Parts: sequence; structure tokens; C-alpha cells
Amino acid sequence: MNILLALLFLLAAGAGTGVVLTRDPRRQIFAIAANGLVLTVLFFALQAPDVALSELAVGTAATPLLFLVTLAAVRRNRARQ
Amino acid sequence: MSVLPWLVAAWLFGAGIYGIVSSRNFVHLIGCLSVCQSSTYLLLLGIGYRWGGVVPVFYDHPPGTKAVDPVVQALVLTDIVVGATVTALLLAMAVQVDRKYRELDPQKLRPMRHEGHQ
Amino acid sequence: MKQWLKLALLAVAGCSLVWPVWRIARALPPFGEPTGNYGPEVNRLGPPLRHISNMVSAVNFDFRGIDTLGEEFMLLAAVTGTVLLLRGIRGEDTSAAPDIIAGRALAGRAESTTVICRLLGPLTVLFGLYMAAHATVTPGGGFQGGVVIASGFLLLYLGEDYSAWRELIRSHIVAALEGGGALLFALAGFLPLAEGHAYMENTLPLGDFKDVFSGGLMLVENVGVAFAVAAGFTMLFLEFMEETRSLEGDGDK
Amino acid sequence: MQLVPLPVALPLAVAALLLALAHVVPERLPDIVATLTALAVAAICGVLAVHAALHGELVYWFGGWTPRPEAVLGIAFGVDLASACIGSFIGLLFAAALLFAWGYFDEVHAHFQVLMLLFLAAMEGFSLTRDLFNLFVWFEVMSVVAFALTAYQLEMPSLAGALNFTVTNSLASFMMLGGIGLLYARAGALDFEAVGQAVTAHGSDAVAIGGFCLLCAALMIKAAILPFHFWLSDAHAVAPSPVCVIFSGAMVSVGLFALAKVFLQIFGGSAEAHFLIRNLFLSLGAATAVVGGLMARAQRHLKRMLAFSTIAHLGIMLTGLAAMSSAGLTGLLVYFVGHGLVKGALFMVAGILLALRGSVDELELYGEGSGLAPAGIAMALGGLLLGGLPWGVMDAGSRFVSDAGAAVAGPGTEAALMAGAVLTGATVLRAAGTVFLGLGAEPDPEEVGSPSAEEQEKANRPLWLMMIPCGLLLALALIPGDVAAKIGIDAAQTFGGASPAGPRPALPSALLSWISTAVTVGLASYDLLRHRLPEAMAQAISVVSRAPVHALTKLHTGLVSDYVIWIAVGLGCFSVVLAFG
Repeated sequence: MNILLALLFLLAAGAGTGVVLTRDPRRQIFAIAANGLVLTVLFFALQAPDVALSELAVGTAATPLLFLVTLAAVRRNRARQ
Repeated sequence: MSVLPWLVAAWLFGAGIYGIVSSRNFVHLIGCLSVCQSSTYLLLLGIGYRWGGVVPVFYDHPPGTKAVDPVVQALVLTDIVVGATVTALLLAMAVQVDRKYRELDPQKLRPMRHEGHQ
Repeated sequence: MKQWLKLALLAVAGCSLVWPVWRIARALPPFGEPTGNYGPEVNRLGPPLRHISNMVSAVNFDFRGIDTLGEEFMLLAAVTGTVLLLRGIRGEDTSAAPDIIAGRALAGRAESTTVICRLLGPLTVLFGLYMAAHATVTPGGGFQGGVVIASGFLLLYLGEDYSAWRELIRSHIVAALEGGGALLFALAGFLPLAEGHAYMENTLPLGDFKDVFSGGLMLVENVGVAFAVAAGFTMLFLEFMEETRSLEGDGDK
Repeated sequence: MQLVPLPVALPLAVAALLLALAHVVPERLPDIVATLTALAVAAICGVLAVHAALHGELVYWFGGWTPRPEAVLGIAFGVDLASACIGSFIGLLFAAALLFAWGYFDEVHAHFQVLMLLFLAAMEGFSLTRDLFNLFVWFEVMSVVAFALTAYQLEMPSLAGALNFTVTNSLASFMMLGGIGLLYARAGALDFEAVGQAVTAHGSDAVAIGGFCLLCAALMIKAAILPFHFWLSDAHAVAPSPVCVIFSGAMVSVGLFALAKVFLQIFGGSAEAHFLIRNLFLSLGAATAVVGGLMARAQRHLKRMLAFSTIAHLGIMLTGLAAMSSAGLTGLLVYFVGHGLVKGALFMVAGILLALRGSVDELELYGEGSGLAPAGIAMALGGLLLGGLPWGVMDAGSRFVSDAGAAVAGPGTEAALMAGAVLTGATVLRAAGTVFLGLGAEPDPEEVGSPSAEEQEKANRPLWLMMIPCGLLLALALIPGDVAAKIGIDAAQTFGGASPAGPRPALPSALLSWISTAVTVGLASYDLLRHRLPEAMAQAISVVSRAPVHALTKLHTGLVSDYVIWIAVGLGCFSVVLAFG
């Protein structure tokens, strides 16, 4: 198997595990974005640019943004208390 | 090593499950759920990959060039939409729970118990 | 249950699954050597039959168009549901009376941010439009383009004055666009039906290979998707942003 | 046949139109339009059913992509008699639920109606499709709508219930997709028939059976079969009652319907699949029936009680499927409709109490139901029907199921099924007696106040308006059993486009149903009159009967992490059973 692909698969496994193990939600956002980026690269390498573009737009930008806004709302809640 | 992608997919699903079970913050749990989901992306795209195949877009290559499977890619596109929508819904619920109850620990969030008749 | 007991139970269940996973992995066709002929057939028949070069779009909008129809409405359902959930507490009126919760909107936004956002926002929207329009020839399409367009709007949101944004995107215009896009997609299926063909049968002129206007009915569906996705994600962003804003407004009181 | 795409396309288009025009349409219009659309879908499916009965299965290829010799490129809907009947039933149930919800959800720009129409379209697509990935798409649309509707009331119970529902069912959808991926890798196709041929040709194969296990687990999560059932009681207890009508009446059982389809059309030739179903699903079905019944009996929150009763009856349906005989399949189909009608009506009664009496707590409502006589009659009738009253659609189904179950697994299974029916029926009767007649011991005022829920549903509808759909469903449920049985037998014989095979099963005798009804009434009377018994005797009985329930109750923790562990354990069971097969 192509070394590059193998490495990317392993990297994807690592990035996913990183998301799980990053217990602090604020830092987890970065892990999620990084995971999205790794997946994007992997999808490009798997000759799937359509999917990679979606993952880039959704996984690396939109989803982390929603997480960020959620945490901002949560923090506000706590601050008001 | 032709089984590596499948093992990575299984690993990610397992890791996500572990994260969900052990999570102490709902926002974190939602992140773990998306890890579970990424295992399905890997599985599907891995299944459709073909050694030496090109992108299934015949713009730079003439039609008939050996290309990877476009069907699984279309499936994964749908899957990504699923992921985004479910994440948004869950986050909205998490915001509401926190707003009303100041509690995001999944080990403490439970629907009201009504047991105990008789 | 105790936490350790839970994890132990999970570990036992996990262990019982290791062997089946390994067996399945061994029994699957080796990576890179798929055996099915669905994909290859699509690649072989797509260009001659539909005059388009992007086979992923061909699968999405033609061979398996009904899947994408369902997917689009799933997005619609999720956005509608999220709006319902988020508005529950804020109440429906906030979008009608923005001034009440103007809050912090103007503070803390540097001049440079405004400039950058004003520059990047429209560019992003343009790029999204380009991507959406070229669904049938190059990678990308209505969905990806739609998300990019929505991000462009988001940049505008971050750059512009809050109330200006509220005027720019009134949520019922967004809702109308979203519903309209999805409706266009659904109706694109009815058109051939009315002519006596199957639902979503591609009966429009197919255009020339590698041309932007190739693919017939796929183009219409793609426009519908682009509208629905752009409006849907804009709505999502808007509602979530609203969530922090309204809270900040409350905090100032 | 140009009608085939309409059950899906019509509600989708109407939903999009409503959303686009939500801000300009007059107030009552969305209600009217949605109800009419549901009725139209029911009628279209009815026409399709007649067509299928006369001319056999109708296969409709979207986009005109009829199969080519090299590969199946498109997606098809397969309309056989069973699918069309189920589709028609779903349309009717939606019409009833929308009528029941008339004016209830005004405040939000037709959002409720939009979601309900999407829900309807998804369920129709789910029951008509014969393509694996298309099945997944409709599964997901259905789930997303259901998640949002569950959380609708935005109170702690509903939010927590919706979160549990969303997480477990999202895992189900990932597992389903994983299974689809495996089957695609093996077969290079997604059409049921094409995949089925490839699976049969391959013989014993880890990939195919792995895909089967994942699909089964996913559909069993949806159908709330032990040990995947935990989410249901949380979600169904908290969703708005018109939505519960759909949830319990059709959404969960349609999961079993899809399971039957997937099994018969794809894995009919797989020895491992047969082994798994015969050795695991049969016992899971019986266990689900008993556990659901016991848990239902322990509840005082009426909707939660009904939710557990749904679990019990899903177990009974699974047993019909697991018997793998034409009697069992007939039973499954007939029971699906019969149970949906009865359970829909019962959830409407709960909704009536919630709207007019402001509570669904059995003790809080003690004697409060006087003045709502029609609702009380409906509830008592529903309880009797659940308990096996030998009249109507549900009874015909249950006779087939228990006959088929006894034929393959002996009287033990039959007893378990009867236990499930009796326990749920008696519980509903008990609640009806407590609420509407003020029977039973007067509750301790301290106990009444404790678990008060902040749930109340809008009381803007008169009793008669809410009773119309409820009565309608019960009237349909009372259609004589032999009529339902006849249609059911025809539907089962041609299920999945199969040509009629084997001898036609006959409707088994009603003897067991009578016994079951008698026990149900007896148990309910015991519950209601217990306080008149000598103290020591009642005490002794309750100590003995409470122990297993207490243990079960402790397992239903309401925590999503526990539910996910049980899902993993369920998957582990699959693998263990297969390893020793």
C-alpha cells in the first residue's frame, strides 16, 4: 500500500483519537478542526475532491464554528449566573 | 497492509463510542459522535478506491480513463450533510439544556423518573 | 452503574467484537481493488449518456437523484428543527425587532476587521457561486458552493453593522429562499412526470460535454440545492449567532 | 404507473411550499393543507395497493434508470401489497394525528406542519424503497425530524429525552451506513434484489453477515428491541402527544418492517442470517415483550407507560418476524397496523388528559377523568385490545404471531408473548380505572405531588375535536379480524415481490385470546381492588412481584452513556451467537 495513503490513514486515526481524548471542549474545537483538515487531505489523496471540498467547508469551518458559538453561549450562561 | 483502512475505520468507531461513554460534557460528547461518523467516511471511500484510478471527473482525463468509484463519493457527500445537520441539532439542544439547567454533564442529565407505582 | 463497571462492560463488549472485525477486514476485497461494477459502469456510461464530466454530480443528481432529494429535505428538516429549538426561549419576535437586543454589536469590532470582512465576504460569495455553477464539469457543486456562499454571508455578518445585517438577511427571506430552493428541486422531478416520463428522468437538452451548461435537468436541481443549502446554512449560522448576541444583550442589562 | 413517486414527492413539495410561504399564508391553512396532503397520500397508497393486489409488485425506477445487464444504476421503489398497505396506513395515521393537533402548534410559522410532512414523506420512502442507501436516507430524514419534534417542548424531560434519542439513533444510522458499506463492497450494488443475488452467490461470507448484523442492530435500535430499547421510553414519554401517536403508532414498527424486507429480499439465502434470527431474535422478541410489559406496569406517568407498552408489543412483532413462516409474517404485518391504530388512539387519550386536566400522572389524575367519559371508554377499550380482546385487527395479528411463535419455539414463547400483552393491557385498564372511575386506593397526597412534570399541552381544543381522530382510529382497529387476516395473508404471500409460496395460513382459533383477555381483566381488577384484600396477602404478593421490576427499573437509568454501552453489548451478543453457531 502506498506509504503516503497509509500514513494519512494512521494520521486520521490519530486525529480522531485526539478529538476523543481532548476533554476540554474549548480545546476540543481545535482538535475537531484539525481532524477535519486531516480528513480533507486524506479525501484528496483518495481521489475524492468533491468530498474533500465538502469536508473542508463543513468539517473544518462550519462545524467548529457552531461548536465555538455554542461554547460562547454556554460561557455567557455561566457568567450571568 | 491492505486491511489498514478497515481497521482504522473500526478503531475510530470504537474510539468515538469510548468517548461518548466516558464523556463528562455534552459538547465533548457531540464531538465524539462526529468521530464515530468519520469512521463511515473512511470505510466508504476506502471501499471505492482503486489503485491508479483518477478522480472521477473527466475534465482533464478523457472519459474511459481508469477512475475511482464515484458512487461511494456521492454517498459520503450525503453522509457529511447528515453529520452537519445532526451536529447542529444536538448543539442547539445542548444550548437549551445549559440555558435552562446550567448542567452539561451527560452523567447527570436524565429525563425525569416516574417509576414507583404501587 | 459505577463508572468502572460501565467501562468494564464496554471493554468486554469491545473484546467480543475484535475477532469479527478482524475477520470482516480480512474478508473484504483488499484496499484499492474493489470488485463491484456499479462505479465503473457509472464512469463508463455517464459521459456519453449525460454529457457531463463530473461523475459524482451525475450520481448525485441523476443516477441516484432521489437520494439527494431526500438529503436536501433532511437539511431542511434539521434547519427547521434547529430554528424551532433555538427560538423557543428567545421567542419568535427577535427577528422582527432587532433594536431591543442590539447589545454589544458595535463594540470590539476593529476597523481592520470590517475592511477585511467587507473585502473577503463578497469574494467568498462569488467563489461559492462559481463552485455551485460548475457542478457538472469540475469538482464541487451546489452543496459545497452553498456552504461557501453561507460562509461568505457570515463574513459579511461579522464585518457589517449588526442592524444592517438584520436588514440584509431577514430570516423570513432566508426561509423563503430555503423552501424555494428545495421546492425547485422537488418540482424538477415533477416536470418529466408531467410529460409522462419517470420522476426525475433527465429529459431536458443535455448540452455539450465539458460545457458549464451541460447536464440538462441536473442544472436545475443543482440550482435548487445551491439555494437551499446556502439559505439553510445561513439560517443555521444566523440562529446560532443570535444565541450569543441575545445573551450578551441580556448581560448588559 | 405514474403514482408511485407521489407518496414521497407530494408531501416534500408541499412542505417546501409551506416553508417558503410560511409568513404569508393565513393561520389555519397549514393545518388544512397538511391534513389533506396526508389523506391524499393515504388514498394514493390505497390505489397502489389495489393495483398491487391485482397485478403483482410494481417496480418503479426513478430517473428512468431501469437495470442494465452490467449493473443496476438507479434507485427503485418496490410497491407490493404489503408496502402499499403500510404506506396507506401511515398516511391515515398522519391525517389523524394532524387533525388531533389542530391548532395546537400555531405559534411557529407552520414549522410543525412542515416537519410533520417531511416525516410523512420519509416514512413513505422508508417503507417503499428497495435500495439500501435510499433506505438510509429516509431513515435519516425520519430521525432528524423526530429528534427535533421530541425536544419541541424545551423542558428538561423533553430535552434530555431528545438528547438520548438523538445520540442512540445517530449511532444506529452510522451502523446502518457501515453495514451498507460492507454490503456494497461485497455486491457492488445497492438494489435489494441485486445485493441479494450477490450475497446468495457468495455463500457463507464474513462481510455479508457483518453487514447484516450492523443493519439489524441499526433497525433494532429504531424498533426498540432489547437491549437497544432504552431510548424509546425517554423519547416517547416527552414528545408532544400528536407526535407520540406517530412515534409509537408507526415510526418504530416501520423499523421492523424494513428489517423483514431486508432479511427476506437480501438475506433469504444466507444460512448465517437464518441462524441468527432463529437463535437470537426469537428470544430477544420474547424477552422484549416481557420486559416491556413489566416496565409498563411499574409506571405512573401515562405516556411513559404507553411507551413501555409499545416496547412490549414490538417484541411480539419481532417474534412474528423471527418465526420466519408465512403465518409469522402475516402476523407481523397485521399486528403492525392493529397495534398502530390502538396505540395511536391511546396516546390521543393521554393527550386529551394532558390538555384538559393538565397532567399525565396516574395518581395525580385519580378520579379526575370524570366528565371525560368518551376518553375513558376509548382508554378502556384500548387496554382490552392490547390485552388480547378477540375482536379486530390487532387480535388477528396476535393470533398469527403466537401461533407461528409456538410452532418454532414451543409454548414458552407463546406464554411470554401473552405475558407482554396481558401486562400492558392490564396496566392500561388499571390506569383507566384509576383516572376515569376513581377506583383503587386513594393515593397518598405526599406521593402525588412528588414527580410533577412541567408538561402541559395547550388546552385550546374542545373534547369532541380531539375525540374524532381517536374514535376514528379505534373504529378502524375494530374492523373484523378475518377481513384484516385475509388482506394480511395476501400481503405476506407476495411480500417483497415473491410469488405466492406454500399453503395459505388460516386464522388460528380465538381460544388463547379469550384466556388472555380474562387474565388481563383479572390482573387489572386485582390492581384496582388490591386495597380491599387482607393486608398480609396483598403485601406478600407485591413483595414477590416487585423484585424483578425493581431490578429492571434500576437498569433504566436515563443516562445516554449507559444506553450506548447496552448497544455495544447487543452487538457483542450478535457476534457471540454467531461464533458459537
